[in-house]
Amino acid sequence: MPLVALTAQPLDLQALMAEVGADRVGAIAAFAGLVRDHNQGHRVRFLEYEAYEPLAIRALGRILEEAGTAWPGTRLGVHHRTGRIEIGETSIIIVAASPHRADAFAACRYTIERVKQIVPIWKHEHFDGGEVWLEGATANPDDEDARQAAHRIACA
Amino acid sequence: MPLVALTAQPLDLQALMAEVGADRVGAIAAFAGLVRDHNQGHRVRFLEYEAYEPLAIRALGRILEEAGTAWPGTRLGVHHRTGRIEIGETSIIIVAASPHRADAFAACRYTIERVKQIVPIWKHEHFDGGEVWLEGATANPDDEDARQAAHRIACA
Amino acid sequence: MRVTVRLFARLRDLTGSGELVRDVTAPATVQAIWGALVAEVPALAQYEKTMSVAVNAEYSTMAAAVSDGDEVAFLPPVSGG
Amino acid sequence: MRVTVRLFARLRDLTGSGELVRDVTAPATVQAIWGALVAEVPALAQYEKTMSVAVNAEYSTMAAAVSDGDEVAFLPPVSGG
Repeated sequence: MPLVALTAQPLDLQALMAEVGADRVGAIAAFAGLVRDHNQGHRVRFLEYEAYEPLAIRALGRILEEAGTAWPGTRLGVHHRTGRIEIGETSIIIVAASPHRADAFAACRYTIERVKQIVPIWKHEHFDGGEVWLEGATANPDDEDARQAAHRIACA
Repeated sequence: MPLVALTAQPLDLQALMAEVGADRVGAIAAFAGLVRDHNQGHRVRFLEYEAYEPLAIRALGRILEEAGTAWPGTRLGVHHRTGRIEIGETSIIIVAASPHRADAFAACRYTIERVKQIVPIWKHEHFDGGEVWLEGATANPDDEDARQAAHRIACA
Repeated sequence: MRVTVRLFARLRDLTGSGELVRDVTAPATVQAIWGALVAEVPALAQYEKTMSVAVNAEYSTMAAAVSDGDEVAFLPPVSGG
Repeated sequence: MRVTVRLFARLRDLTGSGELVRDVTAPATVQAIWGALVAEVPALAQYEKTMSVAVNAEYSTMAAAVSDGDEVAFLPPVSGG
């Protein structure tokens, strides 16, 4: 199982934890994002995620390198769903394993913040009565202010 | 499946996540503690966890109430192993589910910090050539400084 | 009156038992029960500053009164997680 | 020379296609390709300040030179996670 993946299949947190934590590291922090049935006052029917796949894989790999530099000895995995996702399903899973729980938590949190900053994936929300493309951050992996903001959130 | 448990059986993170996240809340943060094969320079053979069970269950329940007050709308579960645990096995799992990922991470982190402060569970380490009872914090649930320290670590 | 004394982890190892039954003169406090125990097992004394106590599986204090039938527990510093 | 233009999310919807092939005069920059695209689909112009660009699936800049056969992508603000 690769540490970084985009997939149209359901995500398997247990399997990713086994992969990342295979060397018995002490602490594992994990994150899962679930599709909610409501957003900004309307009732969501389902989501579709679109990705620029080769660049998204590179951006995810870059984030794992950044986290590995910031928290040495920490091992990470991140899988993101693509395509249609139903309410209650999981859109992203992140696993961080480290000898130290502080590092595991920080690296896990850093990864989700950075995913939202620089990974070319877009959420298409289909709600009762319409649909909308959600637009968050202008992706710029070299924006050092954004990277530092993610780092502050992760380990302040 | 109860949200709070002590058990001599292997812990099941997937099942606890399903239980805690059943109402499809947006973000799930999870923590797992794994038994390491070394500690303080010696080679660990296995661990045994002893608990004062009725008080440990109450203390875990208290922690979940504290976290629920600090991060309203967040739902938590925590299971701790007892008895003999082999290297690589999981001694504790914590799951926090919330509409907001910041709350999920904070509540999850708070819970592990508080477990280490006030839950009457003891780790008996069996290593090559001997054994030792590990002793961490003097348990005092009413020590407000300790509680605030856990809160600062969780959401700073 | 009669109380049950529970001891955990290294306190249990030092005492050689995790559960003792002791007759004490009423009125008695947790402190009095601890004092009698240390008289039996002097090595326990090292834990007086760092341990916690519980009465009937609720955290309590050394000054708390103990009643007939109570379970009094002495808890070394915890190390769960 | 010939380049492939990739468009995602709402840029794709506005354009009606996620992949276009365009002949451009060399030398050309990402900016020149974008300018020609906006001339075709004026509604795209609103994204000029917020989008990111990539050349051959690497993040790049509007000033970057483009070569024959390159894949140039225009990316609205991302919303993964």
